[in-house]
Amino acid sequence: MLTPFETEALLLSLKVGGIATLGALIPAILISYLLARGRFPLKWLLDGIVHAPLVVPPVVIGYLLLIGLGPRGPIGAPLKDWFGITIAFTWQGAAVAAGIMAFPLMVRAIRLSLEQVDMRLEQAATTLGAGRWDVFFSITLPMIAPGIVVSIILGFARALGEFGATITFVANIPGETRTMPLALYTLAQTPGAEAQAGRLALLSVVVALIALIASEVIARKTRRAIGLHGERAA
Amino acid sequence: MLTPFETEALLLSLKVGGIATLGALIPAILISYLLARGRFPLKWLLDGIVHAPLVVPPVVIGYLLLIGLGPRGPIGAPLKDWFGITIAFTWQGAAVAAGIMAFPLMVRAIRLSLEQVDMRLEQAATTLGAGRWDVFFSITLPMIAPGIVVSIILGFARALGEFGATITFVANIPGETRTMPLALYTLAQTPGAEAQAGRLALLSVVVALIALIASEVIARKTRRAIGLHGERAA
Amino acid sequence: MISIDVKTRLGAFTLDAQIETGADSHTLALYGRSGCGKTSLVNTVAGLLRPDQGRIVIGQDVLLDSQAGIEIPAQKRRIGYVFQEGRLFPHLNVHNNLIYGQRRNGEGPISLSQAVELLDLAPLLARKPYALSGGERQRVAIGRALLANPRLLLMDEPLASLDSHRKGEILPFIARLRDEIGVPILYVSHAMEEIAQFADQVALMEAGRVVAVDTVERLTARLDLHPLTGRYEAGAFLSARITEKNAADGLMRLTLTGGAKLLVPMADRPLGTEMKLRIRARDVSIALQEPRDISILNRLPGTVIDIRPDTDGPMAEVLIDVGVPVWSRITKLSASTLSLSPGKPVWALIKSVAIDRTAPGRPKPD
Amino acid sequence: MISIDVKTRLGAFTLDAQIETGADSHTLALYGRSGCGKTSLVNTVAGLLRPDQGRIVIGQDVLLDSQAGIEIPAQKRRIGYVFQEGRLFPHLNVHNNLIYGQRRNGEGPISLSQAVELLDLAPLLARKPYALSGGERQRVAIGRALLANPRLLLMDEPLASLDSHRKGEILPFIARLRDEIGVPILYVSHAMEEIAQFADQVALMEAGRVVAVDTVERLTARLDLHPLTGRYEAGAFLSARITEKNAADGLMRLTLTGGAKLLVPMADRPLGTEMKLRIRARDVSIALQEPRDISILNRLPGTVIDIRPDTDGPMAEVLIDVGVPVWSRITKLSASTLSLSPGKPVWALIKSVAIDRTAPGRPKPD
Amino acid sequence: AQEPVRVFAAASLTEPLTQLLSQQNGVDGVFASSGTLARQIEGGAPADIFISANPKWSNYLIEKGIARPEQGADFLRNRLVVVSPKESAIPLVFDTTAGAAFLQDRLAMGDPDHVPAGSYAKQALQAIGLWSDLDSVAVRTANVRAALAFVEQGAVGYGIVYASDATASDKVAVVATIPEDLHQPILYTITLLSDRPEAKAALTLLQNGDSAEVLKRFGFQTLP
Ligand SMILES: Nc1ncnc2c1ncn2[C@@H]1O[C@H](COP(=O)(O)OP(=O)(O)OP(=O)(O)O)[C@@H](O)[C@H]1O
Ligand SMILES: Nc1ncnc2c1ncn2[C@@H]1O[C@H](COP(=O)(O)OP(=O)(O)OP(=O)(O)O)[C@@H](O)[C@H]1O
Ligand SMILES: [Mg+2]
Ligand SMILES: [Mg+2]
Repeated sequence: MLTPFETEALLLSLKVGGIATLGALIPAILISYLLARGRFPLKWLLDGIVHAPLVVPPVVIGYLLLIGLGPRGPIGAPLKDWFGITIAFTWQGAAVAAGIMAFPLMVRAIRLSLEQVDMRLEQAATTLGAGRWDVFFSITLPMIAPGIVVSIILGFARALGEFGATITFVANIPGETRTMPLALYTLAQTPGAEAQAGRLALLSVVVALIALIASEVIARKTRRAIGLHGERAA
Repeated sequence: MLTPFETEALLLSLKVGGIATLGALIPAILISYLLARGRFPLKWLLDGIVHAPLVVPPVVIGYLLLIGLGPRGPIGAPLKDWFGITIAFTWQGAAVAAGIMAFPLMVRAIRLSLEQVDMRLEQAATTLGAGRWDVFFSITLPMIAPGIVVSIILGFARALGEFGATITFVANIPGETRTMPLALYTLAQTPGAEAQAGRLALLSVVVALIALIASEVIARKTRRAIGLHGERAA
Repeated sequence: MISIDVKTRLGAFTLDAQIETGADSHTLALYGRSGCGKTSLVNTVAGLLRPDQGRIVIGQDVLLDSQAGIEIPAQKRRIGYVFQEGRLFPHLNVHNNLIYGQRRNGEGPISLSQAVELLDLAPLLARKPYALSGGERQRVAIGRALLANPRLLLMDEPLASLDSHRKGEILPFIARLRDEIGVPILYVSHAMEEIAQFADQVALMEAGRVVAVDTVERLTARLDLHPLTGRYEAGAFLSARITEKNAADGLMRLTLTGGAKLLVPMADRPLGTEMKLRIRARDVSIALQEPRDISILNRLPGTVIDIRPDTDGPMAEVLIDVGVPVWSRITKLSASTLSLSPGKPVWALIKSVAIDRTAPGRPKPD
Repeated sequence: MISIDVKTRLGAFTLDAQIETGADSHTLALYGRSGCGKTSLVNTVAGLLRPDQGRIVIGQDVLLDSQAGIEIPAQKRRIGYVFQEGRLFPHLNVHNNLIYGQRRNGEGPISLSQAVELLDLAPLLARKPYALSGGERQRVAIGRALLANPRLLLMDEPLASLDSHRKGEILPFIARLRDEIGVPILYVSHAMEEIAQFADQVALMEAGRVVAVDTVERLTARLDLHPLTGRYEAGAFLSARITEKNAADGLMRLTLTGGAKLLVPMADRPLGTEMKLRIRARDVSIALQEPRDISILNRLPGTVIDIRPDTDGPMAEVLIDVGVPVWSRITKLSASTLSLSPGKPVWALIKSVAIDRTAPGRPKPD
Repeated sequence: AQEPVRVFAAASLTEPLTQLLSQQNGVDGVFASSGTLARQIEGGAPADIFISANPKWSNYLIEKGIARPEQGADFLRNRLVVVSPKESAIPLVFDTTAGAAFLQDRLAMGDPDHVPAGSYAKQALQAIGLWSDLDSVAVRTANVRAALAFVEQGAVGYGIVYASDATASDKVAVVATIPEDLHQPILYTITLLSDRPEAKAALTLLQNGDSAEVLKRFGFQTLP
């Protein structure tokens, strides 16, 4: 059904998108918590940095990644020299780019959920002997589960669709960094390859749709688990 | 402080981003409501279509827009012939592209808020004689105000940063469609213009930051207005 | 007239309730243990819980008839519902919470200023619900329901966290609302005293079923229901007419149906008004002769009808006919000391203060 | 010993409360009108509301001393707080709600199965809070607090929406907890009866201030506080010792401090136990001679100390010395008919059922 | 106001054209990749002149019936060079011997599937027999500028770019010039798309001697 070209791009995209999303999740939760609850100087700056990948064209982000994480970049060079890790031109680099582009979306979704958590429940947990982290894990985190599900689906979808930063940072290396959008771009730039391009576009939408439907199911279960469902039915 | 080139791009970006966001807002609210509350066949399909711009690379979206809304497209042609309206290659077209790209983010933020609204309050309003729409405007909408603020800021940021769909659909026409990301692209194509490109990138971040800070202030006020603030302090 | 017949399931819980009140019954109280289904039943009347099948008729209005395919939507039912958990709108201040229903259903018999005064809400009008105390929230919720120009009041433990002082102010007001405007009321309460004060009939619920619907008088008098109504509450509910307004220093004289007379604190009601009295069994003592030089003013001659000793504990209940039946709760020791037996002539001693003077009663149209 | 001195502002409301209880006082009740600041005060003790300045000491533990810079964080205070609005964790089922505190503070004197049985929660354990009725939620909230192995219980109207039957089960249990394990309790309630049943002292609050801290007995006896405590509640609280366990059919004999003897229903307490009794003024009648052939068993000779007629209404309160002072509430008419005046010898007639037999009392260590 | 004349031009011409057009009133440059531009023109874009970096795309428009063959003309030529980061630049010979270096320090080039410079580079690499080795390791970029950027950043050791790009950058050095006979001629075509006199005037101006001077300065060879 799928051509080898499509299969390769699909599997690579899933790998890159999945790892990007999972890798961004914990930092996204932490940063959202900081932004939603913390009070510290330069909070606005952190907020701005987190949002930057949304505002700045992806190509610029890719270029900045190249400068910073490239083999001669201030971060990339030590990584390479000390640990032998190269990120540029590898699928790991594609995941980094996708993760960074997905990051602001993920933070926003989680933060929105966090800000709607009833803090009186957290207080109740505190009186029952739960410390700050304990409250977070036993109360806050379960309560924001719907936001986390949304953040994962948004992040994954964005990572799947990521093109500009990826092609700029890790280029378009078949089998290594040629994810679906890059493959699609290649086809779109070729006269007469419209049909193939269309197939690939459809394939990305189908993949996203499957992820989406899965996330809906999970989200519904989560809402039920945190008792939101029942409140609605009552 | 700003060069005329920068000013032009900045003003155009603000216009395009602003109109895109505002234009997408009402449909986003309606669609979120449908998705969060409605039960109808093919809901998953609507969900998928809404998310498509997130997953499919922007260039593809731009290309589809060009095919559909271009002066020779099946929608663009009648628009032009009957009403004399041309969208492609105009700033209006840029706004359409930006709006479509921002749409899934806006829907997601609003929907997340909607799903956390305590439906018992809506029931209470119903018993007090409020019909469906009345409940929506008097209870639901105020309660999801934080989500709407987030949706606007996400949408605006995404619209500001929109590049791929824009350059494909409306081209990079100076003064008409050359928004900041496109101007940035132009500079990036010019060797030695890194400094200028950097200035422009910074400018977009600053604009987004200002919008962001404004949105934070509004969000805080909104949360207080819907009584979330107090619950937290209590 | 309130007629309810609904059947529905909530998880493992089954609500299967039939209630049919008398034609002139305007206040129905729901009474029963926690979890017996009171709130669920009220929700079906409100239209918030759609029963699997059922029929609900309040007065002339058919709210639901699943067989006939009638279902008035909740917003058309013109209900003033005081929810068990408040449900104030958090984004509206107290003033806007109060007028929410009024705006939609039109101004009713109660004006905003009346409600504000009754519920003492003036200093709170500009505040958001989060800045209210528990009792303040409850008062706002009551005000919101009263102002909604309702044709039916649903009140789910509306006075639970109010002090007795305030209860004493609010309850008579609601009773007056019912009497003057004829708004039927469905009232959930755990306090039989509250119920007695103004409900015409009580539906006693247990595990999703209605085990009895009757007047408060008859229901609390039924010994077999004591496990549900609570023994403490046993007593007699009597009707009486004001026959002398100023019998003595702040007292008035009532004549019971049977002709017996009682002295009670004066109420602001015209001569001839029918009143509802409650005489608790524990407030009635028994003597064999009329005692002299005693502070108890109401001493009624009668005869013992029945004696029912508790199966456990030292107490017994004695039913005395003083023209009307009155319950007395005394020790078994006293019963045997006085050698009480059916037919024996006795004096029932009733402290006047024990008479439920707050009962607002209702002026009969005749 | 509970010592509180806090000052803080909430919007326009100022809380400025000083409370100092006796050294052997383990239960402090907060009583006062809606909005007077009870919940706010409890929140400062819980550590959820940081007062602008203050000092809070419970027993040996200094929870807060803003001058000394001491502030134990809420999670270290080992509190069992029953919130006025429940605050169950919506994402946890009843079982996990119950053990939330226990898991963190270790198993305390009450086991899960004990709490489940007392509060009748067994059929609810697997349910989420949304599927509970109002009263069920409240019971879970009580269970959660009791199981948290608390060194201090804060209870903000914990029994508000429970039926009297359940109240009668839960309250003595909590009292026993206090007596056997010595957990101090801060208890908010609108029901003086509840308070009387187990609070050593009551802090009477009004508009953010504590106007009086005293024993329930003395507080309800103070006529000047009647506008706050409610007239209905007037009565005397007495201490008595069980001196005869099986005086008659299900009755036992108590001896009051002054030597007078009373017959009351038997309680499951050893001979010699000190008990707390409450005799409501409205349950005490007065006779000039000892009446014969009457069902009232407790007839105590005494002398009138004082007569206080109400300023409005037909009633008067009479203080009688029967070895200890006892209040009686009668009509002014009776007072004049019997020509009562200070010094006059009278008989106080007390229906045995009127004695608060549920008062759990406390076995004195001596 | 009069609609400006719009010159849709390949992105590689951004700088010289911007300079040339700034001297004319009412003429705007619109830059993107040739493929994108061609599709936009096909979709009805208000283009008066199309300058493609590849005859493929001007032919595409002719096939689609949007441009007539007589309106097109060859415009410029360019050459391919191999560049290295300036500090590590060592001249090299563009033949099989370069293979090891390209493999080790990596080689960036436009994506041969759609970037014209990439496909020319591929032809050249094929001609010297290196492509089979490089196919899967060459860093394919979205356009030539990106390949240049990779070299400028030192992310790769070598890049194949247009001579015009190499001239413009001061961070790279040309280490080899690729013989023109190894690939199809690099031909920019210019196509007139409208009948407006202003468009014709603009076309003439772009093709005159002054313009040729400017274009030369940027590394392009003009055709007679
Ligand atoms: N966040 C706030 N802002 C302003 N005023 C507040 C706020 N929270 C509480 N108040 C006011 O403080 C007063 C005390 O509130 P508190 O909740 O302590 O009362 P309470 O004694 O517990 O009353 P209740 O018996 O009704 O629960 C009330 O008048 C209330 O309106
Ligand atoms: N969504 C639900 N799923 C399962 N069981 C439910 C649900 N909602 C309520 N119940 C159960 O239905 C029964 C009736 O609940 P309801 O709220 O009507 O009780 P209630 O009589 O109002 O009690 P209370 O006096 O405690 O408020 C309870 O046993 C409750 O546990
Ligand atoms: Mg209920
Ligand atoms: Mg309170």
